[in-house]
Amino acid sequence: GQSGQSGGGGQTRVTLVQGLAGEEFYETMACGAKAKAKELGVALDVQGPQKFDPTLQTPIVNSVVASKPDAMLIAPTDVKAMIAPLTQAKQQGIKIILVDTVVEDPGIGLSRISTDNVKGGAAAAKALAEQIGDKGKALVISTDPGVSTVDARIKGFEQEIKASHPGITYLGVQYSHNDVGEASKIVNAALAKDPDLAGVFATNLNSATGAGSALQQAGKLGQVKMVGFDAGPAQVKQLKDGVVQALIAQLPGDIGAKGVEQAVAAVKGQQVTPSIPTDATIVTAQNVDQPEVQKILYKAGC
Amino acid sequence: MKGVRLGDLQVLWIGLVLVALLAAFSILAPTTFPTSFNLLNLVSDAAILLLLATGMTYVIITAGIDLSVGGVLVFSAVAAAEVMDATGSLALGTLAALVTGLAWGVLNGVLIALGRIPALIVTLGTLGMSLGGALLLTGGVDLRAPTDLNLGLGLARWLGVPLIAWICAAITAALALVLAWTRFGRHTYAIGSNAEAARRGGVAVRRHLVKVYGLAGLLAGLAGHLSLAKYGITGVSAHSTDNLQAIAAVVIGGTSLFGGVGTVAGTVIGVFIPVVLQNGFQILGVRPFWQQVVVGAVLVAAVYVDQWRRRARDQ
Amino acid sequence: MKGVRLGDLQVLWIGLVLVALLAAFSILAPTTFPTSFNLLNLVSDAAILLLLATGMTYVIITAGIDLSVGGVLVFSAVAAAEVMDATGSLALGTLAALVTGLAWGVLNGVLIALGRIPALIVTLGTLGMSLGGALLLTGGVDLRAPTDLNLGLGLARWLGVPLIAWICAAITAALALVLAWTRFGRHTYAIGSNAEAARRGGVAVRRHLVKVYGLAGLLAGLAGHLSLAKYGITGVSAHSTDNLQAIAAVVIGGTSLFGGVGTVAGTVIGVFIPVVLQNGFQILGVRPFWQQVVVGAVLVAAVYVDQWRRRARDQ
Amino acid sequence: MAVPLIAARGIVKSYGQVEALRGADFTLRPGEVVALIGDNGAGKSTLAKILSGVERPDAGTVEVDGEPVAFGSAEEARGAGIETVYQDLALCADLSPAANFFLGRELLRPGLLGLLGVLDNAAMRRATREACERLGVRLASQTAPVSGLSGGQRQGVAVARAVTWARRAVFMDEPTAALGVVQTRRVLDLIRGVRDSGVSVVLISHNMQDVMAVSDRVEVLRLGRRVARFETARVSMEELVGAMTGALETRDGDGEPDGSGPGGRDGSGSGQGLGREGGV
Amino acid sequence: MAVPLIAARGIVKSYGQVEALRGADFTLRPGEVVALIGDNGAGKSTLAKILSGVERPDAGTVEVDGEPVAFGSAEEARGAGIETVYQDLALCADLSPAANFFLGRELLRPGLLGLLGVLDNAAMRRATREACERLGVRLASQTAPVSGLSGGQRQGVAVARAVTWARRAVFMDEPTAALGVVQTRRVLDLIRGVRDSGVSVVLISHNMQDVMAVSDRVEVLRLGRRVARFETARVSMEELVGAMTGALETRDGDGEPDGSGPGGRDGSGSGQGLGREGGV
Ligand SMILES: Nc1ncnc2c1ncn2[C@@H]1O[C@H](COP(=O)(O)OP(=O)(O)OP(=O)(O)O)[C@@H](O)[C@H]1O
Ligand SMILES: Nc1ncnc2c1ncn2[C@@H]1O[C@H](COP(=O)(O)OP(=O)(O)OP(=O)(O)O)[C@@H](O)[C@H]1O
Ligand SMILES: O[C@@H]1[C@H](O)[C@H](O)OC[C@H]1O
Ligand SMILES: [Mg+2]
Ligand SMILES: [Mg+2]
Repeated sequence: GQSGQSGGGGQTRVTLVQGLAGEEFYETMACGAKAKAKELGVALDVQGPQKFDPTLQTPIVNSVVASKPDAMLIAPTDVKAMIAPLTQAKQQGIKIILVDTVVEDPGIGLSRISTDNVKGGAAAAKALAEQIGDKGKALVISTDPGVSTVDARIKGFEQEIKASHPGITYLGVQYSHNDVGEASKIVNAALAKDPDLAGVFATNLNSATGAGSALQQAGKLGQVKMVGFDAGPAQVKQLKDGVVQALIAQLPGDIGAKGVEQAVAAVKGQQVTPSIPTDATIVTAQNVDQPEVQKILYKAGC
Repeated sequence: MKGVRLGDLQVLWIGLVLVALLAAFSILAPTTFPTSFNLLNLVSDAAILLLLATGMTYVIITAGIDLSVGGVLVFSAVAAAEVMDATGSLALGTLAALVTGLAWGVLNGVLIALGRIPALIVTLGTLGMSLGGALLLTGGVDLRAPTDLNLGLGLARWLGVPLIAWICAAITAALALVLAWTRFGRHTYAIGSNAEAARRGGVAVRRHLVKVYGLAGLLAGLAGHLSLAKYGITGVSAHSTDNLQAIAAVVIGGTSLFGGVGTVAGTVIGVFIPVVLQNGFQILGVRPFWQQVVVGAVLVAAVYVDQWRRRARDQ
Repeated sequence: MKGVRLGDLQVLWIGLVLVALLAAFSILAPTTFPTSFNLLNLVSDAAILLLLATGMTYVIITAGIDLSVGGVLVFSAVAAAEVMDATGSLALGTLAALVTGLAWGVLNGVLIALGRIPALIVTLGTLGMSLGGALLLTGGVDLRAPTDLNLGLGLARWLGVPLIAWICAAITAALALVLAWTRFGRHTYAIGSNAEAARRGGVAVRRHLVKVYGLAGLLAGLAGHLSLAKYGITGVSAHSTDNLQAIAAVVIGGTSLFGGVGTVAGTVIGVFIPVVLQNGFQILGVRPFWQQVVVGAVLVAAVYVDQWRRRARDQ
Repeated sequence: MAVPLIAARGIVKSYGQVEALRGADFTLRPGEVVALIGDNGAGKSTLAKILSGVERPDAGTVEVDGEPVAFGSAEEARGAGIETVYQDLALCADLSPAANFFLGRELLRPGLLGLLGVLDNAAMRRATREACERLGVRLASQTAPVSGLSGGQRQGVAVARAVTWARRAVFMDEPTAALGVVQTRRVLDLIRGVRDSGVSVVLISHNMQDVMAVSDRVEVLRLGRRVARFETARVSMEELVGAMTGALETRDGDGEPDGSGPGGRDGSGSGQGLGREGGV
Repeated sequence: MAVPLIAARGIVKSYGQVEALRGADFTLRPGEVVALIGDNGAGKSTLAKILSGVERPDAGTVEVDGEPVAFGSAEEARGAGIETVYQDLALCADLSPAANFFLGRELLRPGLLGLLGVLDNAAMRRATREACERLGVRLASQTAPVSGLSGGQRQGVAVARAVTWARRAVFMDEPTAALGVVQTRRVLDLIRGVRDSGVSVVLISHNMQDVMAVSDRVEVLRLGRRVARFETARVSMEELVGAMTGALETRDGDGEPDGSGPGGRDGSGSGQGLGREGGV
């Protein structure tokens, strides 16, 4: 807890608004941000909606703006719908740093920090194609359209499949609203509809967790291959259990830490970097136990 | 009229609880909570829920319940978005939202009043149907509002207050008066108090119920349109707990789930108590999970104070 | 006893609806729906909800409501997971789940019976508190069950039927008998029928309410433990609609939200109707969004048939 | 002789296993007070509910002014000028006495407000207080809900309401059961007054003094059937009691099987009952 | 003279603005039948509810056997052997007559099943039927809920219940209001029988014949106060009615402000009322 009063003097106050409270990606991001904030002597608050939804994130942004922090790190849940509340925040003089996702208005976000998601999507397509022998039906499970990161992953995935893997029948995208249960339901239904489903690409953490547990419950292990974005604890377990064949791990902790750095720079009137790409690593059953890979797996808390 | 008379006192006590909360947050965060910026945001966040809760007040006073409001809201928003997309006319979009909302409400009312199916089941069914229908229409993904709606009505202000808040406030005030002072309101209370007595007294109970559920649907339809304007997105997944939120607001405001008593004024306060709590704790920087815990506890405490004061008065 | 006598008839009609649904799906998907594999899956999916709905039946018969069950379930699962993690003892984990469930239930009961706060508000508050509390304990992420629980109780079968289903069935059956044949059950009906008359008649109404909500909490705690065993994770975000599902099952089964009437047997059928619908439509390959629509519509229709038959009999 | 205002024949009504009415007849002529009497559970209230449109009979015919009617609702019966004081009073406990008094016939404000449906609460309160006071019933508060009234006060409201609105007939199902001595006298006076103004009255009562004092005729129900009719002037209290209990019908006897209700007996005995009619 | 079984002094009870009791006194001696009479709204039911533990007085003292008590609940009063027939009957409409009859005192099966709390429904049904039949009340079905009973049948169940369980005293708030002629007679007989077995009875009734026929003493409430006491043998019906309405109290007069209830008057008049006591 942290008092909401703008102390007038001294300490810089930063708030991180997650896309979804409690998701390991965002929790790891918060951990990285907290560590960096401590290091820099910055006060950091973390807020986030119960669902991945702009209509729930908007009131949170509004109350954060009311509490007048010096800077706000935010992972917007929609490229369009979050423009209005963020514009308001900008007008109040709050420095805005976009972490992970972005909005369409290029005027918002002094700095944008995220994985190269198009490339990540293409990498996922290659990995999946390899697993299913370049043929069969492939499905994508995502969160919602209008989320910049996952949209980019889908774009990269589709481009790669169309360009280099003609044997694969692309079944299109299904949207889970970033809800584990929804994702699991979607895969269940997909299995009922296409019993010969060969591969699944899940574009983010909750989608992958849900899709994996559906495959596990249906007893389709090995028969349906899966590649997932992100490397949360549940996903790593699924990887080890053979439910999932490959994970694309981002560096959420780094994103958070860099976000705080940029925010502090912006508040102090120093130079900020408009765009910072972060790395992604492909995690498989073979490399998962290596120490450098272990280090980047997401954490439930810090 | 007990509704009016007792209602006023109820509103008094629970209103004091709200005032106490506002005072507490203002003291804890004097430079950030009681700012016009924050309070206006708070009002405009609550405005749309207020419409749903006002309709729900009527429904619950008849001893009914409407679980479908969130689904109807989404369906109407989708209908409006699609109509505006197809015709380019904002007016036709508004009309589409209102008409579809009304239609779902009337369907509820007809099934409940003529089919004599428990309201809980009917509206649970139409919740699934309207949400599923909205998802079918959109393929499961949110539609976006036309820019001139989102940046027009969505941002418009009058005397510094969002137009959406004015609209919701005006409608709520009108419906508060209708409930307290008109024949329509009187029959609403009578049906909830003793539907059989109302029937024997010559009140057209079934027709009235269709109207009440129709009203709730109409308000949900309007709420869908306003939400589309405000958030720019149809929000297909964000409204699954709207029904509980609206019901809770109504009950916090002193309306009995068993019907026959209640006021819109109470509901207004019942809408604001959780909204203020949420906003206050966010401003104080309480972590999200703690917020859930604290909001739950304070809610119970607030209603307890209300009940306790009321009991003290009665005895 | 109307509860029993009328109940039997109620159960008869709505039971016929269930049978009709089973028959219809068996005809439409003869090789996939009526297989023991599918039906066992169906039963074991429904088993845990059955516990919640049975507790809810008692609560609703007293004219109360319990929105907190999903939160209590999650909280108990988390408590069990943490205790098993810390002590390595499955038995202590089970105990932790039961004790925390009971504690939440008793808290509900005390606030409702002694604080005289509306049950809806109290349990909405404890829903937030228990869910928030569970998220706090876990940092918002699911905990995993120890492997020997997940692979032991989670997979165990007896006579080919999952042990979890046996446990839930046995408890449900016992509670059905308690409700129909014992003093405890009689007082439950009496309180819901006319709490004031029960009080004047010497029934210890408040104490009984604490017991009833305590029972509902205890069952939710057990459900949390079983769900942890079955799914291997605490499911912190998967139980937000458990309350509505349980309430719907109770009402479909012929229990009135206004209290005084209802049976556990009805609730059992009320649990299975939506589960069968969902499963059947999935097997038939109905698209997910259509499923929502169709389940909603069939639900209303099923209850309509039930009401209509019952009315025909009465008049 | 005039066409009966209401003539019911062969009315049958069952609730599940229980046969409340087993072919009951009933006649009400314009401008008369008929007492409908019978033992507890004889079916009086059920008959009253059917004739006032609240329940539908399973069989039988109802004629009003010689025309067959099938009241689908209480509204229709009220449209025909028939009002009822129900035994369970049928009041909305959460509403004020005035709201109950004017339920379904609310007074609206004059002018524009009235067109908008705005109630004239002051006028309704005034009228209600006056009507209750005419019965000697005083209400401590005009705005408190009916749930706070004493048993007699509630009954007063219900009686005053029915009497005020009736144009052709009033059914009164034990209207004085909860009333005080003075209030009961006033209601009896009121019944005579109503009759004199041309409105027929059906009085259901267990109080034989009242029945004798105020009625022109008596019809007796037993076990769901009309078993006797009398002119009040020519009958004694003992005869009435005998007809109700069946003690007078020697051929019918009262050796019914123990504990059986109306549904527990077969169809015998009705003919004899009618044979005892008091020459109406 | 024996210590009174129940002695209440200066009982005050208000509901919001309405003062239902304004310093009421009441005495019940062992083995007597006292009629508690008064106009509608006089406060009789409120007094009965306070003395049977259902409501708590705002002020005043209650003594049982000379010891001050403060019944916190109906259970405590029942523990002291006091049973009540409430004017609103206080039955659970969804339960069967037998379930209501034994509410709070259910019979359990013998043996293990009983230890598990299993009800002996057959025995309860039997006992209920017998108790009701003793009053002449026949129930068409023993399993149908009370909501399907006629007004008189319901009242029969409530009266039978109270009489069966009372050990020291029974309050009966208008116990025969809905009963038929025969049933009413039986209840009056029962009241005498109960009294003869040593249980005191408080009869609240508007029927002066019944009051005269069965009571030993009469206490009169008016506007929330006891205004007179009489030995039944030495009083006439006119006097009773006069005491209830205030017509007899010339100094008090009946020129009360129009329409005012119990709450509408000030504290005068009680002294005169007690001055008129019938030499008890
Ligand atoms: N809604 C109902 N459901 C079931 N049974 C009913 C219902 N209404 C009436 N009955 C039964 O029908 C019979 C006649 O009832 P009714 O109320 O007409 O009697 P009544 O002559 O008015 O008696 P009372 O003098 O006691 O008021 C009774 O045996 C009663 O149990
Ligand atoms: N729960 C309550 N709330 C408000 N007022 C009440 C309540 N109970 C009783 N009163 C008021 O108290 C007064 C006395 O009521 P009470 O029922 O004791 O009268 P009573 O003597 O039993 O009359 P009756 O002969 O009509 O039954 C009445 O004016 C009544 O309106
Ligand atoms: O990169 C993010 C991450 O994958 C999370 O799980 O979901 C939303 C994405 O933007
Ligand atoms: Mg009757
Ligand atoms: Mg009384």
